[in-house]
Amino acid sequence: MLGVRLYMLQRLTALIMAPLTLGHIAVMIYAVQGGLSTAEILSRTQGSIWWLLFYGSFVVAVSLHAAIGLRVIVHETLGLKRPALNILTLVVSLLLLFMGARAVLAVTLT
Amino acid sequence: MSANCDELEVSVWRGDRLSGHFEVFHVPAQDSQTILDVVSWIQQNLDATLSYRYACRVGMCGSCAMMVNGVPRWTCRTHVKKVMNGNKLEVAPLRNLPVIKDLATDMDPFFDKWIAAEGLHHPTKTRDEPIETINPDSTMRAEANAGIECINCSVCYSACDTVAGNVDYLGPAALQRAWTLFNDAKDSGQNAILEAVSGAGGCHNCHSQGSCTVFCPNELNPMKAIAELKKATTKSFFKKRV
Amino acid sequence: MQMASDIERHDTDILILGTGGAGMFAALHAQQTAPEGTRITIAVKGLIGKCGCTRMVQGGYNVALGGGDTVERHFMDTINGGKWLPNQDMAWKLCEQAVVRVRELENEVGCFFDRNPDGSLHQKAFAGQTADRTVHKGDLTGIEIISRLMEQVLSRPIEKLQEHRAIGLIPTKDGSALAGVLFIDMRTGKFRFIRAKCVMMGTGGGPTMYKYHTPSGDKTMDGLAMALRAGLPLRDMEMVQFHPTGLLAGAHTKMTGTVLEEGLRGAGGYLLNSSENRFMFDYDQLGERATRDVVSRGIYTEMRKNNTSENGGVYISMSHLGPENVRKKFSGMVKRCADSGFDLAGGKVEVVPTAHYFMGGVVVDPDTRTAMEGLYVAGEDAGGAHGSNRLGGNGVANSTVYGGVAGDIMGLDLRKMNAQRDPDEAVLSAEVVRAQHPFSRKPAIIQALRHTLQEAMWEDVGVMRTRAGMERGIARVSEISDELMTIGVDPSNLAFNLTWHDWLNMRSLCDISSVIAKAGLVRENSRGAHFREDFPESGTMESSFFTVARKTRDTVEVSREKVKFSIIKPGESILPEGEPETLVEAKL
Amino acid sequence: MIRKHRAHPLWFAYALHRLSGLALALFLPAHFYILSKALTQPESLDNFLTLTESPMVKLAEFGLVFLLAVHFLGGFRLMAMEWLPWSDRQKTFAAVAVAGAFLVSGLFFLRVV
Ligand SMILES: Cc1cc2nc3c(=O)[nH]c(=O)nc-3n(C[C@H](O)[C@H](O)[C@H](O)COP(=O)(O)OP(=O)(O)OC[C@H]3O[C@@H](n4cnc5c(N)ncnc54)[C@H](O)[C@@H]3O)c2cc1C
Ligand code: HEM
Ligand code: SF4
Ligand code: F3S
Ligand code: FES
Repeated sequence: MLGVRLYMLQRLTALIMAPLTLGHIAVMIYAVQGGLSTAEILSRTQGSIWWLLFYGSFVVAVSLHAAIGLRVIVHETLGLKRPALNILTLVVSLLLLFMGARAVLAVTLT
Repeated sequence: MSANCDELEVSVWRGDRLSGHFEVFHVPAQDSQTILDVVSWIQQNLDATLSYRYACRVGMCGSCAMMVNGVPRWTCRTHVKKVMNGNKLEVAPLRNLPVIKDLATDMDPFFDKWIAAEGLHHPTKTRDEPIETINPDSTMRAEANAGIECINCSVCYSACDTVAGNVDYLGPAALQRAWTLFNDAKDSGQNAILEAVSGAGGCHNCHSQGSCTVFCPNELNPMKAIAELKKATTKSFFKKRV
Repeated sequence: MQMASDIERHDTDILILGTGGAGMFAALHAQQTAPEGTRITIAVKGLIGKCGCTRMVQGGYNVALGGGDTVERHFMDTINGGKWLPNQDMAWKLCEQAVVRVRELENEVGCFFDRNPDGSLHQKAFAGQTADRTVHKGDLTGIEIISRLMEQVLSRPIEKLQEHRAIGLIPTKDGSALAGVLFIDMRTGKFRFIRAKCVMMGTGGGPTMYKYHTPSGDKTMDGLAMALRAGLPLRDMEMVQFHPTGLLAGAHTKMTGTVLEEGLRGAGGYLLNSSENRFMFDYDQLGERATRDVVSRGIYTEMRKNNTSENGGVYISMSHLGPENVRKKFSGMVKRCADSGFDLAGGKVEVVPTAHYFMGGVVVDPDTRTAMEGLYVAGEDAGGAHGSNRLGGNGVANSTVYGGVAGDIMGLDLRKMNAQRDPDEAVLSAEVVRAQHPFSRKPAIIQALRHTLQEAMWEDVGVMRTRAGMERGIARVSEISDELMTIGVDPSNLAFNLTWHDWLNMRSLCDISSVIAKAGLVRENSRGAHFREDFPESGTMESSFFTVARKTRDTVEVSREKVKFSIIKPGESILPEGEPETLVEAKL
Repeated sequence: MIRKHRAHPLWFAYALHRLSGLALALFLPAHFYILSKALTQPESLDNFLTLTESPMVKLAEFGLVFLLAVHFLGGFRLMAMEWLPWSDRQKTFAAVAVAGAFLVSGLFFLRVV
């Protein structure tokens, strides 16, 4: 249930996420060492267009990547087929996109 | 005949498309004995209705494959001693194919997918023209040769969990054949092949589980062939878009 | 029990039996030559392309492709190899058309045969050939040929009836033509009758009535037994080719009898008897490198002297050539032996002569037509092309060439045939009754009887023959045949019932076994594969005759017919004057 | 179920990649949910973050980092197999990816504790 397009999308989003995840982990390590608080996190991120772009692109990528991944898993283990499978993929990716967007906005907007 | 009088305890799957169960038989152990010998012995001496399939008995035709102790194998060339578990054996029909009866499966889906993957020659010449001169050492030819000795036994097909979960997935053998043809200088089907392996059941569904390569009795490497197809389709994906 | 009236019936235009080289090529060619809309059906005892012996071809495919070799030379080798018994027109067409067929295999079907470094086809010489002629794909040539043909057939709109066993050729009421073929759909156990305007039979003979044999398990002489019952003349039925080195691993394993490749002897392998002596030089100055029939007889003689290995054969030993070397050069064989528990590279492996190929078959003309309108026969089922011996590499050439010829001819003949013919319902019912015979008897173990038959044929109608032996053989076969009729099969579940098919296999084997022995009695000389201890001479080539067996009512009559030297007479050659006898060193 | 035909390294690598992907995909919404609280109820995020001091949570964090790392490295292994010239050492690469994931997550764990 994975044509070349979805395959490419999954791989490309993975490639996009790769540096972003590394960056995120770096920040986390740094943050954890400093002892973490809401205020500290927010003070760093809020109002920064760069962080918005950083986490925003991660959210876009991961919502596609994970939705495709789940699509495959659901198809192979639960036997769900098209068109239900397409709807599922869409719903999952929109849901992740929505939740992710909310989170990103929460931490980057003032 | 030098028989040692030990006995094998053989569980054999009995049933049809819909249902079945294991049945236990006791078979005299012999010095040189293959799984196929054991199965035939049961049919010829204990239960006349046991169904299974074989033809060449030397690993060339690929019609005798079964699940032996949970693993797909060619039975005519699997020595009992190699797989025996104590004195126990379990023999079942190949996984991932519909069962016709007992140990015989319907291999049509496997071959339908072989053709669906464009696993057939696309001629560039006729019988009235001379045979093409082809350098046997060229990289393309080496690539084509790597998978050419496939006996379409379906062992890889039944080892693969992606096949189990995804009814449309063309499977390792068909995709390997497509890759072989893709590298055949005489074949004009490159585009058709790329198209065929890029669809909903194509090479992109493979998760590189590698069971195909582990179990292929001819030591072929379908996993690699599939990875190469992914590479080729990726290339053509970007070429088309720029 | 099913009655003749509940036979499933359907019609087609062209019906093909078997998916070896003959069957597949017939299907492809028929599709190319028949008018648009022609229905083509291919029916086979196993799965398409996965049964029969074409897939098992190791050494390769004979074809004269230049480089000094010519069709004429190939033809002369074929006639000499067949000891002047071949039908010369058939042999000629075989050699001539092989050239086209091999181009077709490469260019249209997509086979890839081994190449020389310069990119041209690699050719080697099998025994009995005077040129490097054999095209091959490693030592697994058959897999390449049949897999590629299978793909072509599977991808075409051809009706496919797999696991359909032909059990009777059903003529029209007046007996002048073939109406159709009766099958058992093996998966369900039901009878199916298919009417067709043209039928090609390519069920591939198969001398599996011998204790040791090489062909695939599905081949049991069904085609020739059907042809015999239908009253068709069969020729050269005494000619059974033995391969000298079949694996010997005991009667309980199907590995026994399978071929250990010819090249082992060619490369310098030793044949040893129980006292580790290289005995072949006692029989021929070429030792292990003598031709198949000579080596087979050498081994057989040694076996009769009881100089035998553990399981009653002799040993082949390669280790003196260096185990590593052997492992590299014969990797396929070494691996196969290892899978069976034997060490070919470093140890000794037991071997025995094994029945390999059947030269005899239905009398056909060079267009594959038979005495019965609507029936065509090609491949190992057809007699005539090889005479008394088949050259290594001529088998697959024969089946692919003549399968294609049959397809072409049927495509043309079809245009002259208006409709399917009606069968003689009495014959149809009789065939159903025949197949159901065991259902009314008490079940017993059939395999034991098969072993008895194989033992009888091996001992009395085998590698070396005498009148007394063959007469004894005929009596033994007849007893076995009678006993078979008392053995039953439980009819409660006929779906994929192999035991029923074992019974039917035995029926065909018994019928043809006795014809082999009877034809053997009629040939009171020794030619090629047929060796008479009581008539060791070959007779003059000018006086060559071939045997023709025919069933009339309940007896089989065998007669002699003079060979027509339609192209070349004994002592002559069609090679131009001054051509060298041989272009290659004599080797295997 | 680990059936016999699955008992080999590359199949385990596949299973690990799938399970880690699945776990990450399930974890992600929760992660997003908590972060989004920053907008509406900053205190609850703080409460949550104090929780991260507890050892159980540390362990869970280690797990999370491991999952991410093993999926990450496994993902690169797959893309390398698919797009770079073929190598016969796929088993080694899979082992290296898993070992690397342990290393990274272990380091993370140790630094944090
Ligand atoms: C081990 C081995 C090695 C060989 N090596 C060589 C070689 O190197 N070179 C060479 O030239 N020749 C070789 N031969 C010989 C060669 O294989 C045969 O001559 C040739 O393949 C015969 O082709 P065919 O189409 O007539 O029959 P086959 O290929 O045997 O096909 C017969 C078909 O008919 C089917 N059939 C049988 N009975 C029935 C029935 N009742 N109803 C329906 N279908 C039926 C079978 O299932 C099969 O599909 C070898 C043979 C063997 C056994
Ligand atoms: C953190 C967020 C991520 C989530 C939630 C996630 C989730 C998933 C899921 C659910 C799958 C499907 C697994 C399967 O098919 O078996 C998957 C597959 C995949 N992931 Fe991720 N992933 C994430 C990050 C990454 C990263 C950073 C990479 C790359 C470096 C990556 C590379 C891949 C690849 C290559 C596949 C395809 C595997 C296959 O086809 O077998 N993923 N991912
Ligand atoms: S690739 Fe190997 S296992 Fe798969 S069908 Fe071919 S020979 Fe059998
Ligand atoms: S086992 Fe299946 S998932 Fe791919 S690598 Fe082989 S086809
Ligand atoms: S019987 Fe042909 S491969 Fe086993």
